[in-house]
Amino acid sequence: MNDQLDELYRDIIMDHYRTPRGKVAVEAPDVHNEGKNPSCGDEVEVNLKLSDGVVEKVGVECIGCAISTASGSILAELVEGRPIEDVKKIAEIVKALLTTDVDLPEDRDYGDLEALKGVKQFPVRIKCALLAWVTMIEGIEAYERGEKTDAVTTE
Amino acid sequence: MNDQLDELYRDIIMDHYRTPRGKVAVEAPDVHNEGKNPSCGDEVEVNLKLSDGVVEKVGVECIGCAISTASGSILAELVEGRPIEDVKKIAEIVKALLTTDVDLPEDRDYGDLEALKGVKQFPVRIKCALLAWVTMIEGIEAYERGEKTDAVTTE
Amino acid sequence: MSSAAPQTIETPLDARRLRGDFPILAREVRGRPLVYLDNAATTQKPARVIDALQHYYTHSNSNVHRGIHTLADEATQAYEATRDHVARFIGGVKREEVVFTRGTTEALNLVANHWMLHELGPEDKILLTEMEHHANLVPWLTVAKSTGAQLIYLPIDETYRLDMDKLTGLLDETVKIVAVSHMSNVLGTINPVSDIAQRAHEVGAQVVVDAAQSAPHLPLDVDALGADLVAFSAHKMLGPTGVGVLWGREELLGRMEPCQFGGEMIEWVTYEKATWADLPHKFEAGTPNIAGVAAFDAALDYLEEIGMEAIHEHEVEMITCALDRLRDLGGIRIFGPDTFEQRGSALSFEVEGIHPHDLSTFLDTRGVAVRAGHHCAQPLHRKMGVPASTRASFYLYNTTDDVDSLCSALQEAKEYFRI
Amino acid sequence: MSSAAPQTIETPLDARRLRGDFPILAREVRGRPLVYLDNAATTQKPARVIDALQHYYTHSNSNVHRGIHTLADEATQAYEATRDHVARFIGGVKREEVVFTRGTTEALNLVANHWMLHELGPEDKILLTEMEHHANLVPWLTVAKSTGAQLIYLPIDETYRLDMDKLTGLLDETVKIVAVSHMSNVLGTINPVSDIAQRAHEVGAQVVVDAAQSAPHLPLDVDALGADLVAFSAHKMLGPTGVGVLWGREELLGRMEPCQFGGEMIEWVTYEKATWADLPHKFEAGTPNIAGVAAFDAALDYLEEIGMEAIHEHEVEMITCALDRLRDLGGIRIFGPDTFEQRGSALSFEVEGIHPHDLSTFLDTRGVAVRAGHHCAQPLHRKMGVPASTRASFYLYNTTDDVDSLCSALQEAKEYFRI
Ligand SMILES: Cc1ncc(COP(=O)(O)O)c(C=O)c1O
Ligand SMILES: Cc1ncc(COP(=O)(O)O)c(C=O)c1O
Repeated sequence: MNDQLDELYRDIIMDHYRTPRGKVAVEAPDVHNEGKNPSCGDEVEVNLKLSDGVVEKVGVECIGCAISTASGSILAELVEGRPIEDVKKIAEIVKALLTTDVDLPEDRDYGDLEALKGVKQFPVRIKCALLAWVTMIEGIEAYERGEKTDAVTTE
Repeated sequence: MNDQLDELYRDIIMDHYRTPRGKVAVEAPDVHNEGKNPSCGDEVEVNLKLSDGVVEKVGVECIGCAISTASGSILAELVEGRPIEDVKKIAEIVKALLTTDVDLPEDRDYGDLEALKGVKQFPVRIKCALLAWVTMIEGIEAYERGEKTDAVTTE
Repeated sequence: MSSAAPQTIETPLDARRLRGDFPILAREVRGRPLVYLDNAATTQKPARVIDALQHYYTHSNSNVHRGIHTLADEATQAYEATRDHVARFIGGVKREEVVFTRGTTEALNLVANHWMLHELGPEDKILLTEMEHHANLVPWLTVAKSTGAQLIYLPIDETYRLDMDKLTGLLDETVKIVAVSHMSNVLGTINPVSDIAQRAHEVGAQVVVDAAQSAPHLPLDVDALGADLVAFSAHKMLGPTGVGVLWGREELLGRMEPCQFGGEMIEWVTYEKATWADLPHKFEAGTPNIAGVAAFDAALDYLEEIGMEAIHEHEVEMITCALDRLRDLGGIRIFGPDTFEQRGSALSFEVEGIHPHDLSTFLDTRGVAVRAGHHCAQPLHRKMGVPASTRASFYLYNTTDDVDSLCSALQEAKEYFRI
Repeated sequence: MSSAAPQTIETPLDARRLRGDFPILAREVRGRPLVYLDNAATTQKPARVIDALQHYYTHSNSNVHRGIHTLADEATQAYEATRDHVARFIGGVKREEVVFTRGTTEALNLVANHWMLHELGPEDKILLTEMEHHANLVPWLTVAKSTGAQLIYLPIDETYRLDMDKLTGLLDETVKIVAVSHMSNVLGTINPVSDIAQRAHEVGAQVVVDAAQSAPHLPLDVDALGADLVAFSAHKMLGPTGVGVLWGREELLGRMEPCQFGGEMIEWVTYEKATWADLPHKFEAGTPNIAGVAAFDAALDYLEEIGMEAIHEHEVEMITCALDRLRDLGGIRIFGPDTFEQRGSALSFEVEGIHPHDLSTFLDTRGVAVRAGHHCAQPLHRKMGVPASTRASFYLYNTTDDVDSLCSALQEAKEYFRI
């Protein structure tokens, strides 16, 4: 059984969990959203500062398990410096990676994303891995519509 | 199977059904009550005219099946001319006859009551046989409390 | 314990063969083989559905949604898979639009008490038909009482169909809700719901459809029907008791207040306030009937394998045969359309001179199970001019042998009661 | 198919032998034998209950109350026999006072939404405790919001028990309702309900008891408890999902408005108005979960044969053992009384450095099913200072082997996550 566990809790994941990236305050963020997983109590806050359509600064604050925290940390690492259109594509790729049989495309480097693959063996944990990403995307969409955001839930 | 049926639909019952007794108007009744069996639509109206604690006149109006109509008719026949205390006892005896294993007591003549015994083989029909009796008793009780009566239901 | 592999069954369906799938049909009643003709009240269950319940409890029983362990996951999957299945079964709607309830009654009450109560006022009207089941009548009586809204009724004509000519006179902008049964549980009439819905929408009314009798017997496409909200019960379509469905357009369900409060349906709670979860969970507070919902999946499988078209065709055959045979018997008054067109297989009648209760008791001694009473439609019965009627209702496992048994028992009854 | 003849089991109960009655306990999870410790969420079912469902569907399935035929009678008898049984089980109350619902949540909502909504005003108070499950909290939040009534909370102290000294300061004539759980599903605390009830009655308040966690685990005598209304769920006490009970004093139930409208619950209906049937039917609109209610009878039989005293004693043994062993492990914080007095077997804890989700996933790979999260008690968790906890909860079929499995898996988890 430890095989599947080790796939889930890879060293990369545990490293992100213990020292999460992006734990920074973002002043006057353009994109701000909070997400919750009501059935287990996870919470995440995502803040993005944009400049000319590019993510200049990322802040991710997670209260949650290793998987949701690591996923938020990987997000922070991966998203900073990217054009917003690109960020949306990556989020789609994360969703596909976690909820379908497709692998990461080989077109470029996806940083530590690969490490989230092990979550699939534990279907109930998929929502943990998705929380930060869904929260960010809904924040971006609200920003694009010019709205303030409601809290998001993954369930 | 016709044995049990014949016990239920004895000639006496069918006779009461076809020519029910007590189908008379009672003017200014002392006891008046209406009963319904909501699940099947049976309705009965019982009216008693009392004089010195004795039932002087009985009116029973049934819209219902052979069993409820016959039972109402037997009631009309049996109750007329009896002291009200006696009537209450008879109603108790009818309840016991229909819902327990006891037979009619042999202390006196109970008219055609005996014919209702066959209903026990058909438990769902017991409420049909009880409708007129319950309606009468609740009417009497209300009268004794000096109240007007609500409609009664057997279910 | 496990049921046979699914078989593909040819149209027309072979009811004689299907009977073998329903264990209860092998039983005797008062010494006679059971002839079950009370399908409009509830249907019997194929072994597959009973096995699914057993499988759930012997393999995956757990509470749903809240757990991380394997059993909780399996239970959640089973529960949610049925939601997907229902969404497909009623024409391919969004899974979020499918809410599980205890049955049609709860679903219709949810609509009336938790939605319309807040949206109706004294100047508004609710249009029902004269043939509604109490479940699609009493909630509206209550709503009308508390909001001051007025109830109006589309009447039935002498052929026991809705008098559609009267619709124009009744429908105007003051009508906010049209609540109509797709098929009458007493008359068997299939109502022209898509016509009604189209005209209701023209005046801006919302259309609530009681599909308790149609979902089990007809192909159902809620979108094609033009319905806004639809209710039905699993137990009337081979599924377990205690499971029902409310389907509603996302926009409408979104506007409805939750009706119960507790676990599952909340998003966030403090000692001072709570916010609601998203659809469909906001309507599913507390532990649901998990086993029942999981087993309902097997009932839907079974219905789909046979095909809803084939089921309807089979019932048309049954009802045509039954109508003929009853006419031949004589002395029988039929409440409902006397031809098979736009008609389902609920068949209510009166044998002149025999009260329905007495008739039902007599038929029971012959093993024939029919219903006697007002079938939860008292006002309709008053309209029909009788306090009660007798109803035979057919389903996919009934055969013309059952019609024969019914008719010869009726003949015997007439002789027994010397009519 | 039929289960073994009932055996009389000696006190103390022999959990090892009882396990054989529960088919699911033989299954494996991720290659390990299942160690089921999620009993506060829902319990497993003995073969007898599963067989009862099967028996109902293969022998007596029919709709209740409305039918004259044999099957309808058998189904009604089965359904109503459980009502009698429940009435005996909770201390010998009137059968009319027992209402079947979907579960505790529906029962408590019925009380809050359909009774107190009409009897409370802005000058009134509702007293809850800080340890209520959302099902006994959110309905009251909603009632408070619509009536203007004020919610006040009896706090818990540092031993995770109700701070009874505070009761005097909170209780006065403005308190109309005291709603309290008999046993906490998070802390395991058994609350002194009869004390509370006595003092509540002195100021004229009504006492609503959430017995979801006590009915399965303790002898329950609603009258001795001094409760006015009591709610619990069959699925947490060996019974099927989708069945619950609301018991209430006749006088109170009589005053409550029906919550749903439809078949069964009406007395008389016209196109213009309806009158309600008598208790308990006025609260049971539509086709109920007949099979579930019928099978609940078998669960009650099973519990009675073992004896509720014996069950509680067994759990005291489990919890004492578990508390000892967890203390020995170290690095574990227990949320709840740390002795067995006035304590049930729900045991929530935190392993320092491991998030409950990760712990629960780890335990699952060892076959150990526990719950992780807020267990539908978010405000209590905020009070406890954690967003989530891990909960192990025991029942009559758990043994000290299960405690061993839990503890060695916890030890492994600590090593795995290098704590
Ligand atoms: C204390 C308590 N109250 C209420 C409930 C709700 O019960 P149900 O989900 O069966 O309605 C539960 C169980 O989840 C509980 O533990
Ligand atoms: C037309 C119709 N509507 C509603 C209902 C109520 O369904 P349920 O009792 O399953 O809630 C029924 C069945 O009794 C029905 O036939």
